[in-house]
Amino acid sequence: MSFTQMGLQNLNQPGFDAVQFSLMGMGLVFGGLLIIALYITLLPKLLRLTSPKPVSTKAVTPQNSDQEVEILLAIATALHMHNNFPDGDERITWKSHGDMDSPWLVSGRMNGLNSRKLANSWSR
Amino acid sequence: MSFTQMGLQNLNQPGFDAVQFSLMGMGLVFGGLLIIALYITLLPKLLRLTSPKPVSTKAVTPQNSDQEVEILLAIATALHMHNNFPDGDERITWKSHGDMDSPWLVSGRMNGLNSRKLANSWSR
Amino acid sequence: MSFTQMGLQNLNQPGFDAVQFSLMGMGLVFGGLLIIALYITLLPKLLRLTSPKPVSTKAVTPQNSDQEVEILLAIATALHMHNNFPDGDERITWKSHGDMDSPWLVSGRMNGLNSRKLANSWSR
Amino acid sequence: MDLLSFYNNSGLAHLEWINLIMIAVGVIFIYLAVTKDYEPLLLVPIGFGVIVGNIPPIEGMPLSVYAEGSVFSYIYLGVMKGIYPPLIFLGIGAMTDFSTMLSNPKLILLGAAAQVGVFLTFIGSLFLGFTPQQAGAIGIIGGADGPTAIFLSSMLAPELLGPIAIAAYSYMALVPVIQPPIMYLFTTKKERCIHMAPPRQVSKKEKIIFPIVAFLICALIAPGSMTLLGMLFFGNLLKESMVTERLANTARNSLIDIVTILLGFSVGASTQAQTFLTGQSILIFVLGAASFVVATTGGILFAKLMNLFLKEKINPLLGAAGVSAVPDSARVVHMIGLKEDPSNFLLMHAMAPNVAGVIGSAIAAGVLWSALGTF
Amino acid sequence: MDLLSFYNNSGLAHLEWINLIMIAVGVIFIYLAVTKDYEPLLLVPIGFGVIVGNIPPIEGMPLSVYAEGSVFSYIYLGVMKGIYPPLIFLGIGAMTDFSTMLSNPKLILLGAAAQVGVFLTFIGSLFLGFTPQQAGAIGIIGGADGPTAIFLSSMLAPELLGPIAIAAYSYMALVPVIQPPIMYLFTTKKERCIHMAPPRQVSKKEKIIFPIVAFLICALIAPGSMTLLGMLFFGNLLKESMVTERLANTARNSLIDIVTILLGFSVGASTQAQTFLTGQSILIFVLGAASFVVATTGGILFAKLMNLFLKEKINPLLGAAGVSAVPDSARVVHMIGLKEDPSNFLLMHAMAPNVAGVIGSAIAAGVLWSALGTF
Amino acid sequence: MDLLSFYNNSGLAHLEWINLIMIAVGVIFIYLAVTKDYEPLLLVPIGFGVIVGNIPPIEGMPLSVYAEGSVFSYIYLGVMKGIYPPLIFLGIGAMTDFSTMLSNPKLILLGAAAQVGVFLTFIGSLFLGFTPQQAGAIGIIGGADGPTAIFLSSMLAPELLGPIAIAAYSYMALVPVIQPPIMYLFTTKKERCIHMAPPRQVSKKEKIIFPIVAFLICALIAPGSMTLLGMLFFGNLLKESMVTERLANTARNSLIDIVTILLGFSVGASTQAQTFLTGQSILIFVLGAASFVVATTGGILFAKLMNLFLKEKINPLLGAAGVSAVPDSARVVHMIGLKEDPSNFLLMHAMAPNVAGVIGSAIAAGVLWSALGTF
Ligand code: NA
Ligand code: NA
Ligand code: NA
Repeated sequence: MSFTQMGLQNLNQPGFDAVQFSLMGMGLVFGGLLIIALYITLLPKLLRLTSPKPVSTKAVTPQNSDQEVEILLAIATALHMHNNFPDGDERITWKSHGDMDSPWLVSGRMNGLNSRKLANSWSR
Repeated sequence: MSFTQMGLQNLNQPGFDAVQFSLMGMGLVFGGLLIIALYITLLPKLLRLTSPKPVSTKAVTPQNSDQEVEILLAIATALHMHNNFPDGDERITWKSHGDMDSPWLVSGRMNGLNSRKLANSWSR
Repeated sequence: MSFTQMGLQNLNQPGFDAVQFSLMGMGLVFGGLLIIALYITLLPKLLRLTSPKPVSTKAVTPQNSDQEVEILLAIATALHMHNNFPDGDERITWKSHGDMDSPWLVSGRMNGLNSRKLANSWSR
Repeated sequence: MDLLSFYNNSGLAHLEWINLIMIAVGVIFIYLAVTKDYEPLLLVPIGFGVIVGNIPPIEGMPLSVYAEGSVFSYIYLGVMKGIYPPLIFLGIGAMTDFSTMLSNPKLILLGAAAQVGVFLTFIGSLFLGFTPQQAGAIGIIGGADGPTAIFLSSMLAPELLGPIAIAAYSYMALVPVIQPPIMYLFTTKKERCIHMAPPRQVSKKEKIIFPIVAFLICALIAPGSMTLLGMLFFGNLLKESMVTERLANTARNSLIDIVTILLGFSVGASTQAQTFLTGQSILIFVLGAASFVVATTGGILFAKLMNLFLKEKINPLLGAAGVSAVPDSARVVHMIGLKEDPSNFLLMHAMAPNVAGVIGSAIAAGVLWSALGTF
Repeated sequence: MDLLSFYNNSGLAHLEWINLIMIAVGVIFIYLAVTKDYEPLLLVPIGFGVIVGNIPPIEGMPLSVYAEGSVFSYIYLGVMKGIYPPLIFLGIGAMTDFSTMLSNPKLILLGAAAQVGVFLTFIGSLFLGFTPQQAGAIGIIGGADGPTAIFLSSMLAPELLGPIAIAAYSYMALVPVIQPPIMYLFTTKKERCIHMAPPRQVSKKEKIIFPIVAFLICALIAPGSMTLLGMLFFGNLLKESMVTERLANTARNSLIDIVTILLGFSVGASTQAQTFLTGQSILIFVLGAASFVVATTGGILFAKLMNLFLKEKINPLLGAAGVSAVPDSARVVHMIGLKEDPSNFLLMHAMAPNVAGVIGSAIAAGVLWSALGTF
Repeated sequence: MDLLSFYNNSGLAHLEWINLIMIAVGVIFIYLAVTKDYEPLLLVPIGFGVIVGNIPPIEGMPLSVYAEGSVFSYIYLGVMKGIYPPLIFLGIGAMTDFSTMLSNPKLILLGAAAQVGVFLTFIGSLFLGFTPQQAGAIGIIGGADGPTAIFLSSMLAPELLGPIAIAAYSYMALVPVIQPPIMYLFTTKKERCIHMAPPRQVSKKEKIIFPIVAFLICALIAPGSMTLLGMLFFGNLLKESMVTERLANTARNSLIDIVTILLGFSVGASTQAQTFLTGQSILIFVLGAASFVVATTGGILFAKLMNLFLKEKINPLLGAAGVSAVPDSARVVHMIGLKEDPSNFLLMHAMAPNVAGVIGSAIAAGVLWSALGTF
């Protein structure tokens, strides 16, 4: 770069029109963000279409009772461990951050485990 | 290295006098730490010179009242957010370590923000 | 790889009998884990042999009184620091995770330090 | 520099339908992770990586993991050079508690038995015409251990690394789907109800000595397992020595997290449809599935075999946990046991064959590597 | 090996007054960070780096970032190869909450409008005689995004990386000084008092789907933005998926901190006065300042333009937040609003154009890179 | 591919008794760390590394730190290129509080005096026939600072890096064994009972300015110390500036932990008996021990010399803390003082010469490097 090269001729080099390019670039930036804005506007409507409301109210009760059973199982597991694994610091997963290991934490995980629904059908 | 080469002649190779070098090296270590020691001794006196005492007592009152206003603004912001952003977990900065996000934390940040004095003069 | 090369002949290439190799590989896996299993079975017995029981009961009392002295020394150090180092945030080690620095933490470390037994004999 | 050249430089112009298929696969991975909680720590990074990897890059620009000098290629180096897997093993070692295994050494053998899947798949792959090196790398999918599979592939058959890694992680995520039917097929209700005695308490000393001795045993038998198991047992020593707690803590948190993010993402991004969607890849997926089935079966049947000789019977469900896939296969065992008898708690017992399976797979990888890598 | 040769090997012997100027600049950076709290996470590392980089190194010894084999040169590699910026974007993604943007998509356009600064500066730089590649790298200073500026410079004009990076970070730190006068100039008191309606609540599902779709849109339009935006949205997915919380946590803490330390320090250390203090650098600083002013103005004026068509008016101050400089420009908007009317809380609303501005700059960088990188 | 070739590929076939000796050394390191708490953060990684490094690798397979392309060789790169030591210094800086030093600058000179060990050992090594470069690297063992020793060896005499690093860390761990007899030998009971006045409080400003000015002084005198001290003082500035707390926190936790793990392990793994157990290594250990003794003596005697001129006497035990070995030698001083007089608390006072010793060693390393590296 040197100032001797300063001038408008720099903006229109062979095969490269800087002004036209800048307009197009600005257009792409606007275009991209505009499409995102449109998508964001439409998404909630789309989501409302795909998930009919009544389902959610219907699902509450069975899931709750399901959850209750699982919580009971989890508590049972936790107590069992507390009684039979006096060490108490077995790690069975690496999902938690930090280093707390109590039977209750294990219980929480058990609960999470159950909610995986365990492969759909054999377990009935 | 081999033991056949052992001997005092190693200490005075052409262009390299090991003893003289060691003395100078030791001198540099002493010199460096000595200058640091001197600097440390002088600094508090220098700092006392540059910051005249009366200023600090004078500054207390206005700053306090300033601070009060800012704390009030910060609390107002916090309450506003608590009421209007039920999600409550917007992150507006990445300065804090850990992952606590309460309106009160935001309030703390607001406060810090105000104390930047916001570019000196346009604001009034 | 191409399916034209599919066939049993692949299992017995010159200098490489895949079935024999697999059997040996499986044997090594079993062998390794078997030795580990044997070692685990024998270790507790070995440990019991090397550490005669009476020692442990004998050692309890002196260690305790030792520990008491050390705890007292540690508390003394902690109090001393609390009184004389109002800054309170000198770090004297980098063993702890997290950033808590109270005189009591220092006390804990002092205690740990004493329990090193300080090189066996000069100290008395 | 007109509109056309802009369009030609865009991704839209070069997007093929096979890229769209792969992007859909990436979305499905993320969906499974989010809704089913299948191995989310792996499926989310891999899934997003698959999406990124299937955006058509601009010719001549360093964008993809395969383009020299691109940022993604630098991240992918840790995969290609086999650096990430040992670091993940370091973290796993620092979070694994070997107590149950130490208190019930019999269960270790279940972790050995499940490795039969590795060698049978190796033979199957050879039969189908893969080279011995490729066959070894495919076989290790049956080890059900992602880092081990990636490590061995990078050493023996880097050209298959993508499909092997994806197959290994997919099936690990699908363990709760794949294993239960096999477990029901090969066990009776009575067997599934067998209770295990609570294990004895393990002393601190045993726990500290274990990683050192276990490393020596494995590394002297199969030096090829030195890299993975060296790191695994090193991490475990950091944990058990009690005096290096802060190192163990960093190894099992920041360090393993950082490596997991980079490994998952870049493995995913290496699955460009144009090179990934081949007959070979499909074959690898089929072989991988077979390998998982064989391994699970092997573990269960070996437990039943042991029961012929043992007075105190082993619950054969525990055999299924021998495939590794820590800790998911242990969890599956626990859940099946619990459904059968709500007072039958197998989780801790299943951790023994589970971690033994990790060691077993690493030994198998070492054996395959040393035999085939210097072939 | 006499006193003279010792002196000749010391830094004192080779210290020039231009080094002293740069050391003073480094001290000022640190002073501003400590006393004014201007972007301390960047100014402290850069400031200390500037001091280190201006100690005259010994000839023939690997000390400076430019000396082959020096430790600093290895740290600087992450800057030169463009590796640090995407990793920082990963962390930023893992700490960014896009809710406000999702709840008020109109505000996104303000983040687009502010990018006009990028392209006008590009043209200005060309006019002044910089090569197209250099002009593109200088233009992106107006994106007000340090990592983006470093990334594009390293790809298009590595010879200008130092001044461009320092200019970008300096102006980002000075946002509370630069923006307010412009904001007062182009808005009326009535406009500054416009209140924004509280945004609607955004569902979990929308938040999870957003990073995936937004990435696809941006990357297909401008594949050159794939590296930065891939990482940004990957980090955000780790955060929003809820099942990879530990990975998101590491990405936005240890990982981004480590990279910030190394990037800031080595960028600072690359500013040896002998190569840094040139007419070119001064020109770049002037262009950068102009770029910030144009970008701020562009955002504000576009907001006023939108108000001509909207029933529910936008507070045009929000336009100033479109330049990025997250989160400082949003804070400035909030404070100006608050001073005008103590019940006018703009912070959360300003976050929408603020993060949109980050995406906009990355798209602009992608466009510039793909057009000029293959020129 | 028969049993014999399996055996030949195993580690057992190639294990020599010298490997067993080294494995025993590794076990002893771990034993000392666990039972005596001697520098466990270093001895555990090094010890396990020594064990791993002495498993005979398979010929032609990339396993050991010296094998091109092996994972361990990539980890070892950070040692060979001198990258790890400065990063460790960054973390140490971020955890070091220089207040006591700032409040009692006289004690700094004790940290200088102890460096006499460095230069006497340098002369001794030259006398024994080592090259000047090797002698310099051996001398720095007397600096009692592991990272400094590794850094200088990697620059001056990479062929001796293993023994020098092991010697430095061993003696640092053995400080509670080596120093007390010397301390009793050269001090009277009355001297050991001297109480130190509580130090004055140091202002925030002093603490922030200190790292900048101290860096400038050291780097201008000995630019060769720029790399280590630049990072040390940079870390300290991150800590003291108060506005970059999260960076300081990461530097002194995750970052230093990760580097410590990788450095310790790979330094340990570089000690293959076949190349490590030589007469040279034994000589280095002897010289290292002498170096520690001389350094301790130097510090103590210099304190006594200063007492001839000072009104307020210094407890000469503090001189022993001048050797560095932070914070162990300060602890030893504290304990000896406490045993002599249960109301004599020297710990905080000992930290002043202790950290000054770190700076002194780094300056000495810089001087040696610049003189011998360009020889
Ligand atoms: Na396995
Ligand atoms: Na921007
Ligand atoms: Na020292």
